[in-house]
Amino acid sequence: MTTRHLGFGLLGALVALALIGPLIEPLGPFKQTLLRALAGPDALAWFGYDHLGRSMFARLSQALRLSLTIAFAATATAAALGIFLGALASWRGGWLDRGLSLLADSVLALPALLMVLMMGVILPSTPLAFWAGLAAVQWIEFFRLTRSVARSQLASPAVEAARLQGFGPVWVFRRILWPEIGPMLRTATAFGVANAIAAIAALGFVSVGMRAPTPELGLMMVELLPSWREAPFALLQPVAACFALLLSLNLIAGGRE
Amino acid sequence: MLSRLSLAALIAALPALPALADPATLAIAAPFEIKAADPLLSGDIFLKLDVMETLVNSDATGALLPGLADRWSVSEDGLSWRFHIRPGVTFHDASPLTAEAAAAALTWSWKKEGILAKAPVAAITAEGEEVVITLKTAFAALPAFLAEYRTGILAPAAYGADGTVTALIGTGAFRVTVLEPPLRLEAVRFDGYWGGPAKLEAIHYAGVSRAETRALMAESGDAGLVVNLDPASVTRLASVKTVTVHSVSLPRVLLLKLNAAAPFFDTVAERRALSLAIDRAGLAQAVLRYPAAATQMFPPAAGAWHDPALAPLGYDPEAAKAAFAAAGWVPGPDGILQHDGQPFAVELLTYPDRPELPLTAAVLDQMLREVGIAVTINSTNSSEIPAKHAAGTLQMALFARNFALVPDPIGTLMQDYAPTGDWGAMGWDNPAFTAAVRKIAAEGGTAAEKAALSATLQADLPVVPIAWYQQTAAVSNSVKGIVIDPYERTFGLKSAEIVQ
Amino acid sequence: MTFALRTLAFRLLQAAGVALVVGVMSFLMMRAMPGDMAFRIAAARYGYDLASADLAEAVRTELNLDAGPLVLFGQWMADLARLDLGRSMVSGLPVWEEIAHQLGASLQLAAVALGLSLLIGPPLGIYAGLRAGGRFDRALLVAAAALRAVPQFLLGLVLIVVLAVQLRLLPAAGHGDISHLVLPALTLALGLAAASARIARDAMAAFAASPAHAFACTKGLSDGQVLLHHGLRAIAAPLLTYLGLQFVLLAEGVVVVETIFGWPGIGHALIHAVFHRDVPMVQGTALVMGLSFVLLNTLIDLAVRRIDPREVRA
Amino acid sequence: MTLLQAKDITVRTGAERLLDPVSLTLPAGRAVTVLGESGSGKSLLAQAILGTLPRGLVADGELRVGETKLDPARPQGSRALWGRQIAVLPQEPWLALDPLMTGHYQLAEVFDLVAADPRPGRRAKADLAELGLEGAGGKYPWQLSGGMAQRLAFAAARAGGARITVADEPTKGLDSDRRDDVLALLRRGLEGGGLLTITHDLTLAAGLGGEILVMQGGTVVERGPAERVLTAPEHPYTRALIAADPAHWPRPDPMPETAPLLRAEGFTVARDGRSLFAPLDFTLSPGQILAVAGPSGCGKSSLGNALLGLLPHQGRLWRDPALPKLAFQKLWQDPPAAFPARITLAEGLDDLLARHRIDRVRVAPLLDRLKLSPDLLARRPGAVSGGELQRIALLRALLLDPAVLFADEPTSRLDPVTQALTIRLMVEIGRESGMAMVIVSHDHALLEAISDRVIRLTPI
Repeated sequence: MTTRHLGFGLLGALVALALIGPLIEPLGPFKQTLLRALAGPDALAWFGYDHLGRSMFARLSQALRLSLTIAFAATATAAALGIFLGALASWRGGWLDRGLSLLADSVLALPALLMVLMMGVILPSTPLAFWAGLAAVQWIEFFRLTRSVARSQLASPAVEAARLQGFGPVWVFRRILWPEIGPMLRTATAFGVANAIAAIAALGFVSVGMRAPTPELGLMMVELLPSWREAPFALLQPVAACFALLLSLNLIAGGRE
Repeated sequence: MLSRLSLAALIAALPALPALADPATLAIAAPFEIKAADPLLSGDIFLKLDVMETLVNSDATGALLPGLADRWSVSEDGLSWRFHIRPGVTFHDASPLTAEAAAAALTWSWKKEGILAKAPVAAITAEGEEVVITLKTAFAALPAFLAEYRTGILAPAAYGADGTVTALIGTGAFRVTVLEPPLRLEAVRFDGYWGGPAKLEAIHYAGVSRAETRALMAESGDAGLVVNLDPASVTRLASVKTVTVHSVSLPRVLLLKLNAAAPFFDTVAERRALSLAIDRAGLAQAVLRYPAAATQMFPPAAGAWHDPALAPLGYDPEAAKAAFAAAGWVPGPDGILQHDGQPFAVELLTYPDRPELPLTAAVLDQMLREVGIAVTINSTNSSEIPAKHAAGTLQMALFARNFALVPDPIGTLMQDYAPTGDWGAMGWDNPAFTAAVRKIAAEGGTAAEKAALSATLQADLPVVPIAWYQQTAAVSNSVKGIVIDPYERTFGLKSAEIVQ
Repeated sequence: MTFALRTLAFRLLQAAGVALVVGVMSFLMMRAMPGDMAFRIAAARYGYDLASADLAEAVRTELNLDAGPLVLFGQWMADLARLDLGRSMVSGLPVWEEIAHQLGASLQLAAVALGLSLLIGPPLGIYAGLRAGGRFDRALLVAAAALRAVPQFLLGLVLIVVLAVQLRLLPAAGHGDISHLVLPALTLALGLAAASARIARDAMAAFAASPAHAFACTKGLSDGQVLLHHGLRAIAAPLLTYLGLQFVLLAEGVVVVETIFGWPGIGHALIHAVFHRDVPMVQGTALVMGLSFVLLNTLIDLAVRRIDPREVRA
Repeated sequence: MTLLQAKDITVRTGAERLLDPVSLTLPAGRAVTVLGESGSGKSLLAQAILGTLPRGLVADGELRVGETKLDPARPQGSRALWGRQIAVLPQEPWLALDPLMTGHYQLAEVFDLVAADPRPGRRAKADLAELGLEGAGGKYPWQLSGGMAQRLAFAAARAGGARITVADEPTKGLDSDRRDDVLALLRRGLEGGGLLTITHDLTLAAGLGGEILVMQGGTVVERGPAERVLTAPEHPYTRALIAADPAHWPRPDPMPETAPLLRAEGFTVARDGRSLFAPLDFTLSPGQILAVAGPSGCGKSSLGNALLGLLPHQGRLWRDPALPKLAFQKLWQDPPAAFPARITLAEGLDDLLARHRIDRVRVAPLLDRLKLSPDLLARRPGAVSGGELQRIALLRALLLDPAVLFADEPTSRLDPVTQALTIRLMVEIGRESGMAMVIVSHDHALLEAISDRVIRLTPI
């Protein structure tokens, strides 16, 4: 599927920028030279300067690194939690199944933003709050996905055959459930990471996310927004980075056969 | 079935012709959010929109003028003030403004921790056409306190049984028709206004939190008056032909509050060294975009409190480093100053409600690092500053202090520097200064006495002034008579009009 | 009627679940109070100029904040039982009143956005679904992914600059008559349309490949008649179910759009409530948003049941 | 009067030809039936004539329906005839009817839109009554039985007034005792009209009479009047096809009654409190074949599952204590579903061998015995035919030396010849290894042909 390869390619490039950028970049994300505020690219700052004369290239690569780490961490935790509980619920069934799905539906009813905001109040550091808040919201998608697949598989003759042939639940999970859930996981993970990044940026935009001077995509957009006429090039960078990140993930997710 | 559903949605969403802004309505956009119809919470907006008025007014220089009280006098011992109520004034619900109504409104504000709670008030009564306020001790600044928005006068019908304000019934030039907190207020001309009916037929107030959106509303003509523009929009709107940008300096100062009890700032030399490390001109240009570097605590707008003869605060990082070295702060391996093992690392508190504060903090962080001070910025809720002041754990805080709460800065000085205050000095003790402030508050003071106080602040530097604020507003060229008041009390809506 | 009763019973349980989750989260919020709550509320009430220790003290006594979080939590649960959400600590007004005004504005915005998105998304999705695998279909996939990737506030800004400032067609921001509604609703609708286009496309492609479609054609119906009588009905159920879930995402998009367009919505109120630690307001807003989600999905369950009465769907 | 004339119809995909030239004419009042197994090209012929070939396949030849001349290479042309001159009865009608619409509406719709009848509702009600479907009007397709759905689809297909009917595998997935209803239905289509039937069901072909074409590998191997072709087949494939009909199977010699493996007294199975069938008494001894028959949904599968211990039962069930748990195995109706879909057959088998430490050397001879080539194991279940997969399932069971094998409609989805081969292998191996078998099926002829005893379940 060409769109999926396009997506992976784009994501690869951004991850590379996030990993290698900060290492090879001379100035660092915090060094200010007020005289160079909103200036164009030069030898030291390859993407130009922001409104406080800080190197855009450094801040952009750090911001990508931050957003990607939190988003992937949150989605990975959510996936692990969701899949485990989903499989457990469908395997055990009965009150455990009903209890867990009730919990899932209750949390689903609450906007993800609220969960992250509340976690922001409960947990001291913001990245931790984002990780917990986003994981607490996203595990539901994985839970429902796994549970629906598991329920249809567990009722299938293949599982009945396994039981008759003396195989245990681990074999059933490894040989029947997991290969079935695997491909769907890619789509759900890609969408999960995309939603996480969008949420971090949105909260940064309404200035309840990361705090200055941490480089974060949403916060950078907010800080550069006022000077969008003077230096449109500066504002476009975080926007383009966020757009490219979300586009690559959507293409990866959307590229189903 | 589905197609019928979406068709209905289309009809509902058909944009009616954009309501042509009927000629005599002025749309105002500002960042302030109306919390409730309660003068204590949002009185400043009601005052600015000429919906509500106070007993005493003030002009652009801070001099007091008669408001709802046309004259007032004080007894010999200064303990009993008599405010004569202007005759013929009616509230918006046509009930007359009597001394009893005014006294009731002031008592309500006094009991609800309004500004009168800061004055030594003993009792507020009404005698005939006068409101009599008896004090425990003499207090010359009382009239200035009655000009503050929290002492706004509402009709008796406005106050509910349980003490909450249920309706906004003032005496101003405009009567409120729609009040939808937090972002919308609409008022129409009150023909029975004692100062003669206004020229504008109606005003629409819209609370818009984002500065960029407000700037766009000015540019697209959606708002005739846009208040509080961010620096970048000021430069851009200057080039827009249909709009003129006004800016006036305010008695509001960008301050760096220090904990004088902390080992970093306990000597004057250390505080002076810190002040020398700050390039105020560079900072003002980069962040505030107008020449606002503070040479001393009080801006020219503060009248007698501003002493042109005072030596301005300088910028000399080398001298700052030398001064710190003299005070025993030796640079460690990582360039951070140390004094018998303790690094010069401080937490700088600030809040994001005013967009320029986090930016300034980021700039200060770098400037102080040049002289070896490690700063960690904590941009959190504004209440953290008074909370940490009370707990004694505050080290450094950056905020904008408004000296125009009461037309005469003495009100704020008394709260902040006699001897300390949540938003003023901390761990600083100067009995002479405190006594002088109290004397001026009680009996008023001469220009020389005020200048002396300014000189002490300049010398002792309990807090380090950084910049003087300017109030910016964009007014559409088709609107005449708008006033930009340095004391942020009015927009001049009473006299404004729209000319095509 | 058993299905309807079962749905209602399940949704009531879910509503109770929502109330419990909100309660627990708020309890945790109150207990883990970085920075003193009284100071935060004083700052929220009187603004940063006037917030001071004694004002905070007055607030603490007025709202008896010294009572432990457990007591406050118990109080809130008792009030909730009587459907009384208490008063906002900041404005002193009853929470119901504040929410009614703000939720009303948000629901109005969400409804128009949903309506607009139904006009944009599904028609494109149907056209692509009938030509699955064709050029238009692949183009729609990339366009939808791109539209979903654009941050909503940028979309809002571009719309303001083009429609309000340049063309002066619509008011840039603010809240008043219906013309203020168009730009924010359009911003939200584009994001939603990208998602509903994909759902409609997948459902239509599945229907076009199904034996029911083949038989409808061989019965003698023209393509148009097949689409009208069978196609739309086939995609209605998945689309409606998806839109139910979209409500939650809508609530988030509304927050960003509200700040850009100065729209007094529930998202805007929610952020202030959390920022100012106005816990009753947070609890009330969260509860109302959660319950409106449950209510909407109950209605959708019943509507989908009317369209597709099969008990267990894939 | 010939209603339809087709000359030298061929179907190609790119260069490869899938269907050799076939010519046939549809006279009024006389059936034409195309007989053959799946993959024989019989469906391709029908689709070429109707113009419903899937994308990528191109038809050719000459076609005339009534007076209008059609070109099979351009299928759009024949669309105008659908419903109006040619009625198409789809495979598995319970899937072809729109699941979201009541039966009445789907029928009335054709009267209204195709036949432009002034009172479509009334005509539809009358049609339904005529077919004995009075109650079915208000129901949804998934609430109807297979037979009722068949009749509804038939009515809907012909509502447009078409005189030619094309029926594609009309008996597929139906209980064998519903076959006479299908026969009556198709004969109704013959009154004054033409009928082209595609099927692999010999009894149906015999009942319809008229001309029969037998197809194999994309060519017509034999054609002629039904009586001659079915009684004196000339082509070897036709003979094999007829021999595959269970009615013609030789009866296996009966098994002696030895010590029973299991004994059931007053045995029944209950589902949510209600017992499914009247209590039974029976015994099962090694090598014996016990058949279970009855209408669909009366609990045949549940009985088998209860014997294996997969479901709780009521009444007494004695199992020989010497038998290990693994001695009870099962074959399923849909072979691909009984295997882990995403791993190869070899991997599944290796897991089994490892799990029970079975010597690998036993696999090869079993493969040979079941006529399976070893390289099949390298593929995934999805890539192997139904017949071969069921025999691999049998191999998988045999490796565990089962004493009792429950076969739940093992061959209902297979073609006749493959079904005959699979059943014969199961019976022989059962006799040789002394493995007892319980077999469930709709096909009475099949059960009669192979079982020592038949239990008929009477639903309560």
